[in-house]
Amino acid sequence: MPDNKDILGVFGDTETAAEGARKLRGAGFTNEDYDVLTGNPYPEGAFGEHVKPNRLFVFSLGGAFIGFAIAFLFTAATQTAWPLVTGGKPILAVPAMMIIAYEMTLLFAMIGTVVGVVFESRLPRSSGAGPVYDTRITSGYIGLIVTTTEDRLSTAEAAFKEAGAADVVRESS
Amino acid sequence: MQNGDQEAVVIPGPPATHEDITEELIHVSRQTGSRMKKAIILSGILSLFGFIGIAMQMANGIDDHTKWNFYAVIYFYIFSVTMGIPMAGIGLRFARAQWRRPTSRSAELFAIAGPVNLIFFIPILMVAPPIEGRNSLWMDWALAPWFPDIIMMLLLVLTGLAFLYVSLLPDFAAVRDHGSGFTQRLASRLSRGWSGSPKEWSLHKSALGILGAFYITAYAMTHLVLSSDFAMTLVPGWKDPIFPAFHAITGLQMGAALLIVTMYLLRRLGGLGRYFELEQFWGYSRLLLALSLFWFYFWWCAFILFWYARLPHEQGVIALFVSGDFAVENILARPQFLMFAGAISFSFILPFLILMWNILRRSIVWPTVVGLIVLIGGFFDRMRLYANSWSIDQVGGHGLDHLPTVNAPGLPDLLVFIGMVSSVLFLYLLISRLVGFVSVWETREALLLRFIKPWGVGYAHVVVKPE
Amino acid sequence: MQDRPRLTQTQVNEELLWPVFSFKRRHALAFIPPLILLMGGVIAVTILIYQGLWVTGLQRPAFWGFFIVNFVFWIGVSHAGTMISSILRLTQAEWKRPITRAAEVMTVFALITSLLHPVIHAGRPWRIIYWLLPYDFARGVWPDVRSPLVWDPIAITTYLTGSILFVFTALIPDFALIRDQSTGMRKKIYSSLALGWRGTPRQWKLQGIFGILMSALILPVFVSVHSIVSWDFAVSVVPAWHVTVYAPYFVIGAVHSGVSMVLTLMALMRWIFKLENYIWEDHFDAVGRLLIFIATLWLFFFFLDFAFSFYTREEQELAVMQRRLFEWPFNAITVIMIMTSYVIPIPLWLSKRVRRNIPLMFWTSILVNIGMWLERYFLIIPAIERKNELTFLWSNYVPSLIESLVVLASFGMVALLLLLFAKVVPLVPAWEAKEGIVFREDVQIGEVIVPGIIKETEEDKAW
Amino acid sequence: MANVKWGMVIDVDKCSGCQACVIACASENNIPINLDRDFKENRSIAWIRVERYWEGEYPNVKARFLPVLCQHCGNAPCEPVCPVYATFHNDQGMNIQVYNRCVGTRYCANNCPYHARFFNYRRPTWPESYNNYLNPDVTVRDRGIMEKCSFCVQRINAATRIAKRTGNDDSIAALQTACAQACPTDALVFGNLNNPDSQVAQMFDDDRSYVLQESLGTQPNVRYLKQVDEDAHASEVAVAH
Repeated sequence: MPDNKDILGVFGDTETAAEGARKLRGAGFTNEDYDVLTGNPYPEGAFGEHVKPNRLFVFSLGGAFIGFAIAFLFTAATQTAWPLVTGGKPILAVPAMMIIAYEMTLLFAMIGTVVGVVFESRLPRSSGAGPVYDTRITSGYIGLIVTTTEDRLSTAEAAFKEAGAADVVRESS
Repeated sequence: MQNGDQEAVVIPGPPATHEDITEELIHVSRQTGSRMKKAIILSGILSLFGFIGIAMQMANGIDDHTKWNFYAVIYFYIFSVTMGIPMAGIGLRFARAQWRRPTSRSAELFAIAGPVNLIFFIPILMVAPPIEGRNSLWMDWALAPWFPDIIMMLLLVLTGLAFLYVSLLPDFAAVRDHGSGFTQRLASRLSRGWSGSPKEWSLHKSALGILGAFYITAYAMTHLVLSSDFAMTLVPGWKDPIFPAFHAITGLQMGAALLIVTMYLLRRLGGLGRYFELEQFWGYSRLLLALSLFWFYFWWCAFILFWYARLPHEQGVIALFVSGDFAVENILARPQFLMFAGAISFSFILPFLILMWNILRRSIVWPTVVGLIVLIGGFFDRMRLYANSWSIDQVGGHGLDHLPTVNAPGLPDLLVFIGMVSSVLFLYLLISRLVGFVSVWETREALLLRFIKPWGVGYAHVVVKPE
Repeated sequence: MQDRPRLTQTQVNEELLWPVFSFKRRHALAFIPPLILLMGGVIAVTILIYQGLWVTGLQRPAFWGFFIVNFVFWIGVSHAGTMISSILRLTQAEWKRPITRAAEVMTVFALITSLLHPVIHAGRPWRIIYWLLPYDFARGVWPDVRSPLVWDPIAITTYLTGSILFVFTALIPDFALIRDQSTGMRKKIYSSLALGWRGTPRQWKLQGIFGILMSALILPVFVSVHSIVSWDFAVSVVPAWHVTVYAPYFVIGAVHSGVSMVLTLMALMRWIFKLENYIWEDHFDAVGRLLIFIATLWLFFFFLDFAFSFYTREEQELAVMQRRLFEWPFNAITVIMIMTSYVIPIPLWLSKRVRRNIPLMFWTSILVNIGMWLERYFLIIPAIERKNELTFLWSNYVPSLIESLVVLASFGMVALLLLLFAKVVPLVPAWEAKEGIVFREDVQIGEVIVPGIIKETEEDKAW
Repeated sequence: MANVKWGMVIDVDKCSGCQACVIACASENNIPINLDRDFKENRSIAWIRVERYWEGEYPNVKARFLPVLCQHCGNAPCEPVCPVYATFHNDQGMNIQVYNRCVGTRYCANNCPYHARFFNYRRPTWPESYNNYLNPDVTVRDRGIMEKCSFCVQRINAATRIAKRTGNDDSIAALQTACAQACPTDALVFGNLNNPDSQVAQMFDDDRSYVLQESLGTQPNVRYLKQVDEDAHASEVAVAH
């Protein structure tokens, strides 16, 4: 919805952040509504957040198939384009083609993986780190960010305050 | 691949308390039920078939080694598998993988099959063609190859047994304290007054390390010596340094496969389901995938060179082990090619296509299926290498001028096969009556090293890594 | 085990980011030696390209020399990064954290350096592009994919691309960190590099999966690259080159030299950037243990190669062996190689006290790399000096000053690139260090406190 | 022209080691003059060379001569390793070297078991007065590329053109390479192997004929006739396998 706003609660340590998450759910937010910002990985579900499944492997597999196809066609084409006999080998030297196909398969699989990671993590974002952000997050603070309608922002803020948030940032409207 | 990753992974882990371990591993799993009795007796009887088989072979005469080609196949198959399994336990212990703890015992126990390999090795020595006129590693040394081969075999078998004994010591003590009857008396004699003092434990640890390292070295060197002497020197112009490495790695692969199958059987019939859990199967299936890839890699390293350089004698080797002829037409009619096709599809293609999917790897059935496939493929591979090379009558020379006709296996070969398999099984079951299939002390140690603690709103698994 | 320091996250930021924000004296001084070496190399290459290959010691039959040896050596070193980060990621070894990035970056720079060698070694470097890229569309003559020299660029490009992507993607969180810590122009640059990273659980999870998945993908490349490099020699009909074991032998040798190079790098980082809180004795201990295994495996393959050259006892093989074992300078080279790459370091590393003694580990790791460089020389050169049976043309290769300068410069180049890189981002991944702090879970067993780790589970599902 | 397969037979028994073939080849193919510097550095270029082996103990020492040139192998080890198709096998059984494509990786030279390939380490130079003696039909090879015996391909092309024009194959039948032409003892015989009544075709399968390093299976189009004196096997052991 266009009129949705973000509100960010910044917490000093894990416990208060977890507490904040509980308070949010107590205030009627589902774990779809809020997201967590941290400076380093935490065990999954440490803040009861919900992580949607990703389809990273699709990118890798797709890349692999594309790479194999390209390599196979390219090598076949280049050898038949001007059939020169070298060392009494067949014009279509399959073992040699296999080696190149192998490399290309892996190359495109890797590229596909990186594309997948960037795409699935919703990067790159034109708006930088987002409308509301706090640089202390990369120095160990934990942010809980709620995206909701204007009227419920205050509820969330109350929940944050109650849980002992170090700071609360509202998206400027 | 990471579909449905919402549910938390089950970390099976060992049973909750030390009492459970005592109860299950020392009392329940060591009881000899009627089914177990039957199995032991039957395998004991069947193991006699092996000697009948050897006797029948002897009747055929030992002067012509081409008649013994399938005996060689069977011997090297069983040898590779049984001597390869303990490597799995040892290697993972070196890698400090926590999940291997419940499984390492059932792997190491296969070292007990060493004597079988020794006995059935004797006929090989007798029929092995002499080294004169052969190009070999041994510079026309009078005692070669028999002397070095038997030395290597003895070294490997004895190291395996020593390793097994040392790793069993604490469990002998456990049986001594909790067991009863004959096994208890035997165990208390074998435990050599083990008391479990820190000094003893550190000694125990270092001893396991040293013996394990010895075993790995002996394993590699034995494969180097045996494979090069008994398959390679027979084939004129076959000068392929990678062959011993290939031999060793495939032995390892078959070992891992058999271990998975064993785990499955113990889970099903032995009632040890809570020790052989998803995590163990998953870990070993990962290992099996890697080793299957290695099968192809090591084969390819030789093939690409032979194919590229087109040296006549190497073309002969390709013909003998891959294509089955110097020409390409009606390739399916040739035993050599069929053996190769079976080997590569069962040892590499099928395992790879199945195990590349994590969903299949993270199961109990699929790794077992692949394990069986690999065991079949391994037999095809040994056939490809030994049945063909042992059929070559003319020894020496610079290249292979004509392909030998492969002698078909007969009744004696079948008997030998049954005999070897069942004698290995017999010994395995017998010693399992004494110490069980799962290591008590390793499982107890695991209790200290992994547990679950609450974290945030959820919980997390803690794994302790000493040093 | 020594008690591991407990750090706060702000402390981590300060201790890891100072090379980026400030320019301390020791960091500046470190630039000087590599710069000098590189200058020498630049001059040498200029002379080489202007004058032609006669300034080298190459002749007939030894058409390949120092350049190719050095090329193989650096390709070998480049295997460290993947080895360390991939193998350790897949086995989820906890101690990998602080050394992965340095190793991966060394991979990238070693590859770039090694790629220069075939170019300057070619007769007409200005036309080498024809070899790397398809050319001459008009007549439709394309590079011959049957040639190992075409497999080479393809494999190495794959490996290089993969490693760069690997490093960059793992860098994004640290770019974000620097973005938040900095201001002005630097902030602009780094926020564009960070691609708007926020650190949501989903992003972190993908980072984790990426590490595993990418490792699983790049390991096969890692094996294939050096195998293909070895096939540059092995597919030929030169007797002592045409050895089937070359591929795994080269790979394991590469890992041996590469991981030793990582040891050297760890010691230097610890010294230059004051990383005592991140690179512990434990790490040297662990890498040392890993190296004992690798080195022994290398020795096994060395033995295979060596023993089987006597296998059929053909004249050429024996002639090469004669050259390697009994003729100056190769008799010396062989002895030094065996001593430095195995006989001296490995027994030392067997003792835990040595493995935890950092200066000793530094020097022994350098010894190993001397040995492994000589090993490449030992493998490649004698075979062509004693090529086939036309003894009329056997002769010995003596490298020239120009070639030696280029070899030295290659070391300078890698060092220089690493130092420059350290000026841009922290060599120790800050987010992984913090992860280590958060996930650390020391456990009291009786009276001893044993370091434990909270087991990540979602990574396992990735592959 | 499809039925042409060029080949050469070298009768070691007739060779006197006079080096005439070397000189003829050098002047026909614009091979730069080898200074003593080039010999000291092992960088001399000679598309055909006469190898000399001593045999026996003093005083009864025998000199054995072996002219070696590019063997134009059927399974040429040098061809497949070239990344840019600079050397390949044509339909007349010849091993072709394309100077324009060559980038100078020198792998072909490493992989040639006959040491028959040469690398231009320096830009070739001639004294001013020699410029008019250079053969206009043959390119002068710049530094940084490989070169080797071409079976005097320029003569073959000329003969082919004449044959096309006149319509009869006399010119091809009469074709000689520079070395064969210059050999005073007719030790070198060049010709079309597919033409059964050509001298080379008859000598090719002579019972004295052997191939250098046969164990490599390179199937050369150059064969040698072994010496007929009593200790011929000695020279054979020295050079052939």
